[in-house]
Amino acid sequence: MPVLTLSKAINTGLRKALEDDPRVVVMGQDVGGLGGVFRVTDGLQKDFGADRVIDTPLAEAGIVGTAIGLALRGYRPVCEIQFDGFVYPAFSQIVSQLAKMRARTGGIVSLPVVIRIPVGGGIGAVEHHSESNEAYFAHTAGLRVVCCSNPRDGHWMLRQAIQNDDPVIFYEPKCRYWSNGEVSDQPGVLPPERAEVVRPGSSLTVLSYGGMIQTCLRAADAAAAEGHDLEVIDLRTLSPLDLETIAGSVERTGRCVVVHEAPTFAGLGAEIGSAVTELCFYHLEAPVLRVGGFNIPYPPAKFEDQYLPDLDRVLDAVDRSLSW
Amino acid sequence: MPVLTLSKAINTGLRKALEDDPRVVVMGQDVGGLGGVFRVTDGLQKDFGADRVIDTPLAEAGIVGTAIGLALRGYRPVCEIQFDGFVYPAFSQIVSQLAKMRARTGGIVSLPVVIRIPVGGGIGAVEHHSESNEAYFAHTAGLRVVCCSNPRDGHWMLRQAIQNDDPVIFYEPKCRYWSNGEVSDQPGVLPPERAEVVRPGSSLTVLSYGGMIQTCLRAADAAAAEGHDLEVIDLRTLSPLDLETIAGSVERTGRCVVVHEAPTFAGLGAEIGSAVTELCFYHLEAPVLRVGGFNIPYPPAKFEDQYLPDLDRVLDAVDRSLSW
Amino acid sequence: MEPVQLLDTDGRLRHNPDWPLEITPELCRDLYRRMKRARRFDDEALALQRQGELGLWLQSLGQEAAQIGSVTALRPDDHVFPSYREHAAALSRGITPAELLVQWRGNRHSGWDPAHYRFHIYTLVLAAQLPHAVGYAMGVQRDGSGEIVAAYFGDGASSEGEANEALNWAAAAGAPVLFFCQNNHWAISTPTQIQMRAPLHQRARGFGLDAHLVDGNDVLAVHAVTTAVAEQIRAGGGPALIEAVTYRLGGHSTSDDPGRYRSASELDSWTARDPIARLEALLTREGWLDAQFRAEVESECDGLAEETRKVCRELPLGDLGELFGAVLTEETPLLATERRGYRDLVSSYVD
Amino acid sequence: MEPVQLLDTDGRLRHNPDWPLEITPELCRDLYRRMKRARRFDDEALALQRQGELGLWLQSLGQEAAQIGSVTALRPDDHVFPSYREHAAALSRGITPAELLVQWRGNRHSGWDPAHYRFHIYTLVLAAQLPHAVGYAMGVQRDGSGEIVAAYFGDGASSEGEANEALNWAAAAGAPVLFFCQNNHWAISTPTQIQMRAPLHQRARGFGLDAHLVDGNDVLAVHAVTTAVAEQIRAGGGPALIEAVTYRLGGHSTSDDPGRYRSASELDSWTARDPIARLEALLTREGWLDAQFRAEVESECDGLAEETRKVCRELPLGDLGELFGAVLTEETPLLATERRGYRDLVSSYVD
Ligand SMILES: Cc1ncc(C[n+]2csc(CCOP(=O)(O)OP(=O)(O)O)c2C)c(N)n1
Ligand SMILES: Cc1ncc(C[n+]2csc(CCOP(=O)(O)OP(=O)(O)O)c2C)c(N)n1
Ligand SMILES: [Mg+2]
Ligand SMILES: [Mg+2]
Repeated sequence: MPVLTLSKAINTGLRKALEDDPRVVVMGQDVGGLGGVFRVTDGLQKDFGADRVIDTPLAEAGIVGTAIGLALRGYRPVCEIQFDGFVYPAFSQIVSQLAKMRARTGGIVSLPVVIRIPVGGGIGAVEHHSESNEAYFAHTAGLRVVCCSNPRDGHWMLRQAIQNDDPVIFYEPKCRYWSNGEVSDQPGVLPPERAEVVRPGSSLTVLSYGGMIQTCLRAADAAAAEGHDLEVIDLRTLSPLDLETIAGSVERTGRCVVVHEAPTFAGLGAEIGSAVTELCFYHLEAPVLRVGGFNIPYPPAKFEDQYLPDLDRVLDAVDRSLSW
Repeated sequence: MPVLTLSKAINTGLRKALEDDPRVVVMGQDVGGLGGVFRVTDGLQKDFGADRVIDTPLAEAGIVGTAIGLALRGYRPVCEIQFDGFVYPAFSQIVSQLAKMRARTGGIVSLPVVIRIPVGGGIGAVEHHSESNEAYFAHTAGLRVVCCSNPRDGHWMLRQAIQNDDPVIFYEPKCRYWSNGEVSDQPGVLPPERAEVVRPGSSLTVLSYGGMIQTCLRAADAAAAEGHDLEVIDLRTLSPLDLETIAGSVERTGRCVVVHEAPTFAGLGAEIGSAVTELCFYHLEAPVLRVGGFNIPYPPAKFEDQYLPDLDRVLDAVDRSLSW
Repeated sequence: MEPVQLLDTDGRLRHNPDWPLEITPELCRDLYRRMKRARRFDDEALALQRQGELGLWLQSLGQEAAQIGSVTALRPDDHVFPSYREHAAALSRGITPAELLVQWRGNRHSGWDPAHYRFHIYTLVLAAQLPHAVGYAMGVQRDGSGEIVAAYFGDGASSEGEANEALNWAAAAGAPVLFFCQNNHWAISTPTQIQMRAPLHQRARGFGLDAHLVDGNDVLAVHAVTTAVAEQIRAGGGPALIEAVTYRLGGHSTSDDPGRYRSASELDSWTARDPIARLEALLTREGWLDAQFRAEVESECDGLAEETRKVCRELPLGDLGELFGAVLTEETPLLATERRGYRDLVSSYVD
Repeated sequence: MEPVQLLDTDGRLRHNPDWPLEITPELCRDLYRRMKRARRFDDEALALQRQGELGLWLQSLGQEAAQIGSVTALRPDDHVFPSYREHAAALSRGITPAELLVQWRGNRHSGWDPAHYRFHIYTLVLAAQLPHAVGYAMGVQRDGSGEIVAAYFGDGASSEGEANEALNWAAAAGAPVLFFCQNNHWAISTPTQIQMRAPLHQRARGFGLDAHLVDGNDVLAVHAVTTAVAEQIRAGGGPALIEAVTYRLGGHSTSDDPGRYRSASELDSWTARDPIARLEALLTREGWLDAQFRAEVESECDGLAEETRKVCRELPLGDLGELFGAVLTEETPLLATERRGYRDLVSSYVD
């Protein structure tokens, strides 16, 4: 079981996919010689050639649009969007073309396109480089939206996404790129459509994903010191949601806090709150509480620590829930 | 109090705005000689000239992008996006530029740009012409998102939006364009940031907006026949939400159903459900239930009646809530 | 720059050494038949819309030469990415009336298997199909096969960012794409001079594409230029663009009232340049339009018209429930629940 | 096509009758001083980043001639829409080191009042500022004032759909915009040939813009061409584009390692074409660089460097709470609640 950084784990996942299936192509800005601004595609062009690891022009609509064309031709493109805030020029191609093609053709045409997006804050970046835009894509029927939080999932969830015949928005939390973790050479027992209970507990369910998982785990440690036994669930798949695992937990704990980096208003936490309330109404001792980025544009780097949910804000919500 | 169609009421609103303020310009595809595909801008170019009612090239990013430039110059552009499904090419300009400019400049630069979007289904249109994409913009900090449901609001909410110094996404339900209503020559007492109780009631609160208001009012009539007294609230403003009015109602009724055309998953109903549950937790007799478009891409015209929430689906949710 | 013409507006052949084409009776008759069929189909579809059998129709009326002259210049294994008005091209490629109408009746979003016809479904979001065409062509490049990709779009669509990204990308990648623009003078009510200052073929050259301007109502010129350009692309010459100057003789769609924005005299002047009449004049002059052939075409068109009327009314409706399964390769629990709820509700009406 | 040059790489004047420029000692010294200041500022900012005082820095190193030659050719009331590397232009326009650094220190998203300097804030989303420039110019047109708008962007940004929409739109609208592209050969690691097949000035002509290629490391050529083109736009000649061929002597940003993708010999060859050295050679040859002026410039640069170091460390931080009020003109109830919650939490730490 080698220990890899998330960046390297994804890199080896791409390498495996390129080795296993000649139809897989990797494409994006600077993915070739540079190996991507986060080095996720490091060395791939050297080994698989510029025809399979494609440095593209600087045009996001073009990246997704040509990936759709390549998929129509039988290829399986894995696109990299350089930063979360730069996926918007491709928005029309993603929501009107990529997401809808299968439904529009009555199921005849599938588009196995993966769009990798380094996501979220915490790395002290300038504006547009720390966005959390998963709610836009989760609200879009026809897409699968997933988010990894550790090297094992970065590697295996990506390989599963590439094998999937549906379009997948694949989020990679930037703040975790350099964190280590074990990556087994087997996918393990967890299918891609399941959430994972990363810390079992009984007093309250904390739901989160991506870069916030570590914060939630630390919050659970801190709460434990005060006698509260939090269950932490890593959602992994954001659309569809694994409501079975989620509701199963909340039915037991009776309390739920959702934590994400994105602004809460009409964010994914809103969906989870509404769905969980409908499924677990009589089990809930408190409303589902949401902790997220404030409902302002992502702030300058110096303020991101205050903007992003931190231990205190998570614990504050936990306290409010417990004392509701 | 003249009786006007919604289309005409908006038309006169634009005319008034053009008359009152020389900085107002109207721009979009076919807004000039044709008067727009829904005739909302009918006659305006003739009376105000091609410099103020501008037929643009066929480029949505360009429409919003140049509107931002015009606003920086001191103009107050009112853009028309021809159909809901064609706003996506402008998505980057809207979410990264229009919405964020004020925050990015620390409040120095306001962008008084209105983006009018004919929205939703019910008119038997082909694909991409019946989308309900308000959740995307509601999730975007820095935008105001409003939706009119009747001629009075079409006229006055638009004039208020044009006067507002913030960017406003202004939704106009296509299926109501040809419905009549009274338009007074005074704005009335309702400020733009308030929801309106369009039918008071005591057993359950129905929240909706735009094209679904009529369906909800009919549902309330039908429910009344069975002894259930529904309160129907027209949200009018989708971001920010008027939670005071909403929560005030739900605290009284104890039950709430949200109805919109958009798919429910991560839709605006999700936000409302979560927010209402947090605000009214001990008052709720049932979870907030959502009735929306199914979570599939908008279907072909022949199926839209089954896809969109109708009387039966609203009543079904009302029944489920009442018998929870 | 003058558009390439092989047939003048009176249907007289013009000698044009730059664009050699073997003008045989067979070729002319074949093109004529295809154009007549397309026109008749369009007429029928319009009538069906007026009768309420179709929700909407966008006529190809007047653009038959541009579409048929070009699509017949491609090889059967070349791939076509149409916009939404390419009925003449589609019909010529073998797509059936039923497959063409079902989308406009509102039963489905698309009517045919794009892989089967090597003709992609219609794209209503302007210019969105152009990067798809480029990507497909990148696949063709990687496969090393000798196919090319043809992408159709309108003068209006050329203003979209995605159209220009596609032109630039294709040029940079050297992808085997033939961009075919039908400049029909209007984008709904917007005339070309609002869209652009310089003509599109000039713009394409600016991107590094080979580009040509052709009289789009001259089917022989379109055919000759497309044939030559397609072969040049096939030979590895890189992408190219053809701008075909034509005219939309109908409204933008059946919802449109073109009287609000264009003059009767403009319409008249283009009606006088009808592409079918022009070819017919040539056929007549050359004696290639004998009574038997004329009758044959007439009866073929009658048959097509009858089929069109018949299949339109019989188009299968399917049901909304099927759509739940078509969104993703596996139905999600949420969709399964919704589908069940929908079925229950539907059956509760039946009870 | 050869780029316009007035000064060869050895700093010798070249006679160029097409682009007349009165080359006075005053002009050359002024340009020299501005370039030296910009270089020194850039050096300091880089050092501050390396010391951890800035989060990120994107050097303008090597592009001083392109930026200063052009921006000084504009009138003070002309409007500039920069990209994000236009520090030399910004400084030349009077924007202060503090205003320039605050964004890169991570304290704010932008540092100056765009209306005050007639210099818009930086735009990091590539090409997004170009439609803004066009819209602004449409406003200028409507106001009937004699201003023009200059928009800066890079070779990479030119591939974005929005860049091309803007070129096309400006041409169609005849808007008074001067598009100024610094083709510095690279977009991070991507060389120009991946972005485009034909050079950008050729593309601009395809859109119907007047376009010119200029040696971007020759400040006199840039100044001459920009002056003439700006006056032509001002006179109602419609939009134009200048492509300035230059080179990014530093990395893309302080996060970049250019050694991974470009050769040392390429860098060397461009270092040899340093724009400041070239002008200095002219000044020396002509005897315009006397000891006094040299000392003056040197001390001015020292002062600037000192100011830069000083203000950087003292840049006001403000607080997150202020941001809640800056999102919309009126704080919404949700934002007010969040701000209160945020303040409570902050003060609970203090306790
Ligand atoms: C992105 C987008 N914006 C707007 C529309 C609405 N619309 C449909 S057709 C059309 C005009 C298209 O003109 P052109 O490209 O010249 O094609 P033509 O209809 O003339 O064949 C417009 C504006 C659309 N379909 N897609
Ligand atoms: C829409 C968008 N996509 C990607 C990026 C990431 N990015 C930042 S700078 C850059 C390269 C830009 O190259 P160029 O336009 O030539 O300008 P230069 O950096 O050379 O000055 C890229 C890809 C971005 N900022 N915006
Ligand atoms: Mg057209
Ligand atoms: Mg560059």
